[in-house]
Amino acid sequence: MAGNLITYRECIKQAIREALLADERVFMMGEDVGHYGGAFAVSKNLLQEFGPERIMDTPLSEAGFVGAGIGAALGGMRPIVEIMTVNFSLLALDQIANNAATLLHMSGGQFNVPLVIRMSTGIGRQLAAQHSHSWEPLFAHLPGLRILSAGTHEDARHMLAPALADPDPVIIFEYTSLLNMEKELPEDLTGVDIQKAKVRREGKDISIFTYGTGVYKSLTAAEELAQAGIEVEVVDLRVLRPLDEETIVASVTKTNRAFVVEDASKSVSVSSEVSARIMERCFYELDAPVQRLCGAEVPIPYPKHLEDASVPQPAQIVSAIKTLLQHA
Amino acid sequence: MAGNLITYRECIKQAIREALLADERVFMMGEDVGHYGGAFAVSKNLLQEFGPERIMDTPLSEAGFVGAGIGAALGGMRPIVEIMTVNFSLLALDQIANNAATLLHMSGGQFNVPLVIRMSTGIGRQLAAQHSHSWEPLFAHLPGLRILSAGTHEDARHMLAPALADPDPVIIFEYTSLLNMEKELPEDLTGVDIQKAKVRREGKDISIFTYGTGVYKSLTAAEELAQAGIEVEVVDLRVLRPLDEETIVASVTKTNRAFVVEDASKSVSVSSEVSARIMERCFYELDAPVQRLCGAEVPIPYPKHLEDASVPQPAQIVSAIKTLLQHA
Amino acid sequence: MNLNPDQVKKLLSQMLLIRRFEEKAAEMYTKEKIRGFLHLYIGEEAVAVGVLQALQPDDNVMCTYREHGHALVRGMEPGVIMAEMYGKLEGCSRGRGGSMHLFDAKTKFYGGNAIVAGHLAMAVGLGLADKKLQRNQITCCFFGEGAMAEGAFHEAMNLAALWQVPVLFVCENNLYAMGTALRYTHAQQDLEKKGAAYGIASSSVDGMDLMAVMQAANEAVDSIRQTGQPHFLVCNTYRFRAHSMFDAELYREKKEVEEWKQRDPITSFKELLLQQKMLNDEDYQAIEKQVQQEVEQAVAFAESCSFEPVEELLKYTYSEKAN
Amino acid sequence: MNLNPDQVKKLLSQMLLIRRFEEKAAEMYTKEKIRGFLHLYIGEEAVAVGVLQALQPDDNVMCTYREHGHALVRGMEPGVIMAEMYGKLEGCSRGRGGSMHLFDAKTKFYGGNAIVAGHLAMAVGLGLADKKLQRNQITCCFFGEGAMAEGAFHEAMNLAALWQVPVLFVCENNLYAMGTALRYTHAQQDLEKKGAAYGIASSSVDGMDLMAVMQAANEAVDSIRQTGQPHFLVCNTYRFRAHSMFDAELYREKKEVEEWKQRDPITSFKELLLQQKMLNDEDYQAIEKQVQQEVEQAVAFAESCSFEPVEELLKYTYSEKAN
Ligand SMILES: Cc1ncc(C[n+]2csc(CCOP(=O)(O)OP(=O)(O)O)c2C)c(N)n1
Ligand SMILES: Cc1ncc(C[n+]2csc(CCOP(=O)(O)OP(=O)(O)O)c2C)c(N)n1
Ligand SMILES: [Mg+2]
Ligand SMILES: [Mg+2]
Repeated sequence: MAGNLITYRECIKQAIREALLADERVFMMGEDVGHYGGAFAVSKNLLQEFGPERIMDTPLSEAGFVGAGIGAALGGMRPIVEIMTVNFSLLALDQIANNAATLLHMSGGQFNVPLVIRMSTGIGRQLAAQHSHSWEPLFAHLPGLRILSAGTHEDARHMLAPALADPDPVIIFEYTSLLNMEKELPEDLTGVDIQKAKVRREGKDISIFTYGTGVYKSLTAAEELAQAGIEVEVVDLRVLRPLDEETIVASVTKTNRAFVVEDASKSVSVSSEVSARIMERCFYELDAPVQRLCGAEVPIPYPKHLEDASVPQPAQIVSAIKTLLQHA
Repeated sequence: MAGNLITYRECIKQAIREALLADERVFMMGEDVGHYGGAFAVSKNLLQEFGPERIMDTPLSEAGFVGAGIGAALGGMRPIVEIMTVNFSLLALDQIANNAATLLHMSGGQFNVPLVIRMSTGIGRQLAAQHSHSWEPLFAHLPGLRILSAGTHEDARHMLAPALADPDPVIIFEYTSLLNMEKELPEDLTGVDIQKAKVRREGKDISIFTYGTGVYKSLTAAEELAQAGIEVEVVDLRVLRPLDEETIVASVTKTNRAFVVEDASKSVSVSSEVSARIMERCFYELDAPVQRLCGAEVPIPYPKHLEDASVPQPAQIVSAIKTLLQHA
Repeated sequence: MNLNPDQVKKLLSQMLLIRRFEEKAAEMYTKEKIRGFLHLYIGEEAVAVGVLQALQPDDNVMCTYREHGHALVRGMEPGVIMAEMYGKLEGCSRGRGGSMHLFDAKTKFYGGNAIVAGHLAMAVGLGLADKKLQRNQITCCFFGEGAMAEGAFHEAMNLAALWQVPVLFVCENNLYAMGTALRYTHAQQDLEKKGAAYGIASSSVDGMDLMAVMQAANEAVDSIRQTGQPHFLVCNTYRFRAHSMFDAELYREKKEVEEWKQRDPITSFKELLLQQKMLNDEDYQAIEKQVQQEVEQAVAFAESCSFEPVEELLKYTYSEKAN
Repeated sequence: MNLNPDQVKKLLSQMLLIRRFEEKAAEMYTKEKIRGFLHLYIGEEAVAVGVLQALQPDDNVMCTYREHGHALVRGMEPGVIMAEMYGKLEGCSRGRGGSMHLFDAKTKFYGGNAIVAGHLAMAVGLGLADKKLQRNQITCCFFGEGAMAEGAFHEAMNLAALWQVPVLFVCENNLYAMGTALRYTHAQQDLEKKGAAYGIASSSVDGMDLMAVMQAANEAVDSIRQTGQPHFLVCNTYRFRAHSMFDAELYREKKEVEEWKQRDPITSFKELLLQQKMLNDEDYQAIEKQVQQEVEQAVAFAESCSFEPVEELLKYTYSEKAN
């Protein structure tokens, strides 16, 4: 069994290799993806294997190379653009929001942008305020984009292919704190549905909606809660835009209780949207109000104890859910 | 009475003039604020009155002059930076999110950033996809910022002074579609509380939470609903971050029903946050689920009929609220 | 350059078509048939005509929001452009873009881009795709001198040079960015010199002189095709009209505008042709008439078109074949 | 430059303090006392020391994440810096910033900025404030050659030149941006030439040669103080260590590093002083000892400090005196 163990990093790398092998139009570009081997060693040796035309080191020019990725996609290529981390993504947000997200609609359907942007995100490596953002909510607000979050090894391994097959711009968030984590990959799995959320654990007492690093944290919490006889359903939202409302509604309809877990800071976040949708669609199904456990509303500080205090921890999920269930 | 009529444009201008007269450290900069007279004629003649040191035309360099504004604030000035419209604000978002919003916390309280950024925003002038954004929700997600929305003449006139008095970065959204609208200003009003939402109309049957162009639209709808015997409370959220939760809770506790109106597109918006907070704080007070009427999730198209169909209209508010009240 | 009478007439009529088409657009704006922003190119016609004649049909073109002229020269139907400005379904962008967002896959016209300098990096990407796919095409990207202050300009130029992509960057230096004069936009006002910072071959030309623009553009395009390297061409020109329909023109003297009008690119070219006997008055009248007719037909077409049904608002937010 | 023995010893000991302090930091990193990113300046010491000696206490300083050296030279306490890297409350930023975010109001040290090129425009703003308030101060802003590819560099340089603000832009060209060599970052690798694109006076200097850096910095600072105009100074240097503690250094040859180490700025300066008899071996040993002690004391201090109580997490998200 241990033979099947694979790191999250290796999952991403295999997905990229596979994509490069499958389609000549695919190339990857970004800062330090080549000679350095990727800031997180995700693309180590790919330059050697595929050459500098397919693995392109870019200068520090996030707006420039994301814009160039959009142009290359318009020109018939299938670029995978890596933004080293989400922390630098705002520099390219104009390109993403005003060009990638609008071109198809604004041109009356003439010009589509088959671009994939990958970026690592998240909190947890003591990188302090400017390097600890979880900005998925900003991207999830923008029409015209498909926003994916790879909260599991499975998705890290299998989201890229459908993202590249999508004729529209897709952004994949990857989680730095998971890179070294090893898991087993189901062998028969060959693709994932990038339109659908995924129930990662079935349960009947309460639904946790989450994504990103929240997935494994929630599964850990669910294990512990199971010992206390509480059967938690864990739903990995996975597609942050357009949100898969039906899966949310189905789960709440079953469990009648919902809890949302997210690393991003609370206000105007994905969790707000999930709560609002449950309000709209499942109000009369609810046995208790939906509660959220989110990141603190603060620039994330460097010291470990403060960083830990800034994001949801499994123990907090456990105790919050216990409290919530006492409501009933 | 007509003597007291004043346009929204004139309100903003008077506020800026007053600020320039009151404090020598105040200066304004932005694209075309000087020689051109402001893209929307808001700062017409101010260059002539205050000279080029206090009314500075900048090149097209949003990141650059917003960053310079942050630096000037650090250096003891009180800059008013105008970003011509929200549509260009993403170019400066890194400066706002990574510098303005973090410096105080990250420096352990040493360096505060007394900067005010103003930008016009909104939909409704047939400017098409790249010029019709309502990106208040993006900004409202970011800790460290105070986000204000001037949905009334009163606030357009009186928000700037407290914003400049605030030692932290404040962003004021102004609404292009209101510029020519004339209203009477209450004469005794000299300041507004930029920590509090504002009840614009009292009512007992349902609360509308809104901001920006939603305020007058909701008031119009409320008038019409009053004729049908429905007493609507209209709450202008006004401070989009940090949200004034207490005013929201108080209103819902009174009316037991809530409706949220927002021009921005629906997913991951201010309205999601309002709905989620009501869920958390007022679930047991609610007679019906909170509903939202928001912007369509689409790049806004140019033609009038499609643009109108993209944002909430008073008639839709009226009919949605009538439907909602039948729930009870 | 040796041009035959047919060629020069075509060039003249292209410039004249831009002029008359835009005059009509302005009129239709005041009649509220056209709304939103409308940026006129009047005065700058020699740039679009002079540069675009150097291209092949396969080449890519990217423009700013001031792009009616380029679209016309590129061969898009005047009626379809006018319909777009009317917001009609039969417009080149389904009416969704309006004046600022003309798109046309057939002529490889990639907008109509309304974020200043926002399209420059996309042009680099188009060039990169052409290079990777070994297509013998170039990408021609127009922008104003104001755009050159944006970081986007800097990044795009550097990437283009590093990656050696076949892109022609054309700066339409009309001396103003809205109301901000060149001297408030750039400390280094000799714009051509900025090319050196990127190691990009650069040239500049009198943008009011069609023949000069043609020659400069031909040379630039030749060199791009031969070397595969980008080129930066500055065309010094002037807009005779306001920045957009909202502009009170407080920032420049009437006199300055009048002086530049003495150098009207259409009049100059016409005079040159008359002088060189490549054209006579009758020819000119015929061209005027022909152009007027095209413009009238464009309006008639736009009037006859329909609006997109409101039910289709969301269509193409995502591709229909999206998985 | 005429330097007396005290001056040269101070300079030498500043460089040595950076070196030993960082060696200790690296050690403490492997012991997991320091976490997050840690970017060492070792090899580049002559730049911080040479440039900062040209400044006055009133001047502003802004740096990148590779700023321990600058903070030390600027006069911040080694213990307070070490405590910051330990994440302790007594650190210069309350422990909240760590290695990348050293801040100190007393010495006008405005970070420690971790978004590459993100601080350049702020430097322009500080300069603008100084100019408006007629303070006779300059702002000194350090950044890497990689940063110069960012649009932020372009915008800041142009604004600085247009507004004529007293800012010294110092490019620490260490030939690599993480693993990306200069040739992949800039098409124009003669970085000094980029100043011309903005009309900014520029100079470049061997950044391994302390005396040369001092001279270049003094000249630049003099000219800024006299003219009020910005200056762009390129210091050509090299980092001996990895980019950060996560870097496997796959992108450069060991040999290249060894060659640059032959030009170690500390060794060179020491040799020069020995040669010129401004220093003897005993002096040097005394300096080494003194520096070692300071570093040990810094560690001892950091160890003795406390962590900020978790209850204070949100403190200073907004000002306490906020209305
Ligand atoms: C990023 C951005 N900032 C501001 C604007 C508003 N704006 C539209 S056109 C313009 C002036 C552009 O000048 P220039 O690049 O010289 O082109 P011109 O209009 O003169 O052809 C401005 C400031 C914009 N559209 N995009
Ligand atoms: C905007 C941005 N993009 C990417 C990064 C990641 N990053 C950190 S340092 C660095 C290299 C910077 O190189 P240079 O400017 O030459 O400075 P050096 O580290 O060599 O001193 C990169 C890519 C970042 N911090 N900020
Ligand atoms: Mg211009
Ligand atoms: Mg470097």
